[in-house]
Amino acid sequence: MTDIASTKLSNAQIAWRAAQDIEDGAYVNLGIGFPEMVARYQVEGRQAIYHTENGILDFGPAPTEGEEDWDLINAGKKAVTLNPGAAFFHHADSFAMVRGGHLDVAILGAFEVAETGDLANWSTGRGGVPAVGGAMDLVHGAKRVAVITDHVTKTGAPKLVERCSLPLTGVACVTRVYTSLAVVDIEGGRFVLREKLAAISLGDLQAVTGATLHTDGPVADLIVPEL
Amino acid sequence: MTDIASTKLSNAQIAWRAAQDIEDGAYVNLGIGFPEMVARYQVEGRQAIYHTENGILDFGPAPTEGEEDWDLINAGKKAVTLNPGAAFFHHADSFAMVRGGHLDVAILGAFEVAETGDLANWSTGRGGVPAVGGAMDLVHGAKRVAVITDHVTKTGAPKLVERCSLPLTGVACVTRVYTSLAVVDIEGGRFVLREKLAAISLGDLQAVTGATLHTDGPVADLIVPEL
Amino acid sequence: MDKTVASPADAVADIPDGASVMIGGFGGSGAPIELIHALIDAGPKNLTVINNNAGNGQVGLAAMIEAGMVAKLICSFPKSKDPRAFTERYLAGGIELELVPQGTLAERIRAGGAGIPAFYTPTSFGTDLAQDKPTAEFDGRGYVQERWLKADYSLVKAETADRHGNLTYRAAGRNFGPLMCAAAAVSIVQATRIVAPGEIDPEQVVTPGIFVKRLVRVEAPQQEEELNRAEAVYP
Amino acid sequence: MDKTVASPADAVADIPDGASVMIGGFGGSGAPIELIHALIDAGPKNLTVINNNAGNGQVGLAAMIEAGMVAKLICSFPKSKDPRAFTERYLAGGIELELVPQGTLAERIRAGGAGIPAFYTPTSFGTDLAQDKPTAEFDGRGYVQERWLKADYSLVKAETADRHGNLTYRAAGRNFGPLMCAAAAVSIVQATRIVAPGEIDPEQVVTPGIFVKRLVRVEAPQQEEELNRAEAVYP
Repeated sequence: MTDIASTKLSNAQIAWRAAQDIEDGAYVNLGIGFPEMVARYQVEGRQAIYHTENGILDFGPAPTEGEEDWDLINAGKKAVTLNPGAAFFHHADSFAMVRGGHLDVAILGAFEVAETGDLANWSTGRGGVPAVGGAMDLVHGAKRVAVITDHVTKTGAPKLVERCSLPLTGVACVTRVYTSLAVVDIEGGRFVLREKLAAISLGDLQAVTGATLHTDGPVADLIVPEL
Repeated sequence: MTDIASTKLSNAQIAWRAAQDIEDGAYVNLGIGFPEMVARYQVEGRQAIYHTENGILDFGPAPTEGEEDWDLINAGKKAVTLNPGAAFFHHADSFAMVRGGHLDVAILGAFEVAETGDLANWSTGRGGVPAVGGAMDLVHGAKRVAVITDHVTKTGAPKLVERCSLPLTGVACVTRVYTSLAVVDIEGGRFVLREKLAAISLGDLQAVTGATLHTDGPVADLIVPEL
Repeated sequence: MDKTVASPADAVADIPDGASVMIGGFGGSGAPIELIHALIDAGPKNLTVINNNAGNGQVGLAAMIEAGMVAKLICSFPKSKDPRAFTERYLAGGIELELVPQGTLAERIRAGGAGIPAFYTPTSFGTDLAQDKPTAEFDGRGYVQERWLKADYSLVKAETADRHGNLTYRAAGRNFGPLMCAAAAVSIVQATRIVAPGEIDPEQVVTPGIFVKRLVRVEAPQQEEELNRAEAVYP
Repeated sequence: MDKTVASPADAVADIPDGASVMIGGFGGSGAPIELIHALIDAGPKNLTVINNNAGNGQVGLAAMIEAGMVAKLICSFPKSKDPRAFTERYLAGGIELELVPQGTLAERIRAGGAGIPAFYTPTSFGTDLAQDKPTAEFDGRGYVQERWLKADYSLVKAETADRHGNLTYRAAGRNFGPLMCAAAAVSIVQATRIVAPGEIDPEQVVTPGIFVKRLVRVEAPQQEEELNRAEAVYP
């Protein structure tokens, strides 16, 4: 059996792979935390426009330290800059963009993704202080909702499952999952394997996946650069 | 019996009387046509701010002929000017002001007003091309909905009635009616007479009114200037 | 990113027979005359048009109705100084009318762009225009349920656009523009000026570019009211 | 017409025990620190606060919670770098939390200001946050019915105001401001500058004055994030 820990992609590599599917001119929302990394790997020659829930379209990277304007932040409350063509708007207009189907892609993290497209990414269900933010809005409305995630949890449990065990963020909303081992589409309530690392066998991949991986045509090698 | 035709107030005088009740600082919407006349008689020393459904707050009188900007019009599609402090906004925001209870007063015309506060002012029910515009929105949300109207129709029929016979604009929405003969409040499903022309007796006024005029305290003389 | 197309004709060329088309403007204020006239030249039939009014005179929407392109009109006030194009067809049974209170029309279009499939409003409760609509009581008051309104296309007149589609408007010409840009699958905007991204202050953008699909420059746009006062006829 | 009052203390003086208070801001961006601190000085108890978050550090909303003034919080994300004021009270059962998805929170407030008592949204359908809420199907998809949110007061930070209450904001500090001005019976706005009517271009007004009840000038407003980085404590 493959040593998954030494084979798997880094978060940067997962983000890079997800970035390859963002088309020129796309309006994109990246969830706070890990998904924000996708912006770093925007494909040369393509221009994506990033939306943040708190009311900016077309923001750019963080300013240099000491140059922050704390009224100019993203949904993760990190300081950002503006690109030429940026716009400010209030929260209701911002979520009109989200719910109204105006974003081309939303890329989110996950605790669990089910073969039904259900996503759990907001609550571990273990008590403490619950906090949802914009996650439940983002899973509805974007033309394409994708997840980037390690293929398994820190304890090795599958994150791609038949049914989510944690509180749901949304029902039947995810259509593609970029993991540390594979690229998997969700179609008709099934996981359909599109790409996998060449170093891992289909059997080994299935062994760390909590639901059946279907194939529908050839499975490509998941090839990413060193990063 | 009093000769109503020679005694009654002119439209300008009805508008003048309605204007006396507009408080300093009030946000006001005047229906298109006759109600627009109320703005001419704004009480000296008071400042009202006029709202028009098509997206202007604090517009002023018509420009001189030849100076019209046809992108700067009111809901009646007449050219207007701007006062200092004016603002433009889109139609959804404009009707948020209307429905959301932000206007202090809306003053509208009427075909019929019922003692229940029901208003009919948009359709004669006789076929032709129906057109409603903002009338049905205006009757909901303004803190005070008042009507200005001749006391009777051109054929002498009462316009203040027990129940409207024409298609309704709104249910239980009008709270005061300024007519050519009287000022009548609507309270608890009853017409309550507040002011009447001194020259007309209560009996004669009741005779041209389609529902019982109640009194609740003294009835003042309706006194207006020559205009 | 550059959303500019070469001409009004190019901008509307793919609007097919049977499409739903929102058209901005309140009366002549904000009416995208050049886009409407380009659509008349293209000549698709059997359109459903959403506009506050029903045209005036013999230009713009009135000319479009006169050309027999409009099967159904959704509007609040199908009257004007010279409404003959609509009135004649309507009274002859040649055009379907869905009459919607003005604020409800605006809110339905806003809902269409905002992903809100239905909402409740006090407007029209207890009137003929609420017939056959679901109603509900909230906190002791009656309300009517209204559905969102979306369209395949919208035609909107803006003042300044940048190439990403950020827009400003001119005076009360703003009216339905921001709402219709958001509520149509393909929003088509004519602007007096098209500038480089960054030339509109981000604080002053009225319609963010995400709501705009196509832009076309119309440097000296015609004003419907002025055309009508000159008794213009299109085509 | 002049909506200006003399000081933040005057602006919030009549907010009584048990009031509902919307507070603008997303994290520290747009947080009306001076108005919040004036409210802490005034000290009403048993308040229901509506804000996107639940405070950070020991200033602003966090200090208000620490002062024991907040009985209930309606928010989307009660976490921050230093959320101890809320967290401790919440885990001890000393504060009620109504958790609302962020877009639903914004839309409920917008509905409150716009006279829309209820609407349907896809957000939260099929999740724990939709428990006990009415649902409906439109065009084959499930939606949750949400109610408007209004408040007795709102505290909002603007950039420039004119004396009639027309407002502009600063960058992403705009966030909930325009919505909360409209949704509160008494909206209270602090602005860096208060100018004469006419000095804000009518095209650039973000919040029209009709939505604003009281204005107070706070010439050099504090920024919550900067206060927290300096480890400030209020009072």
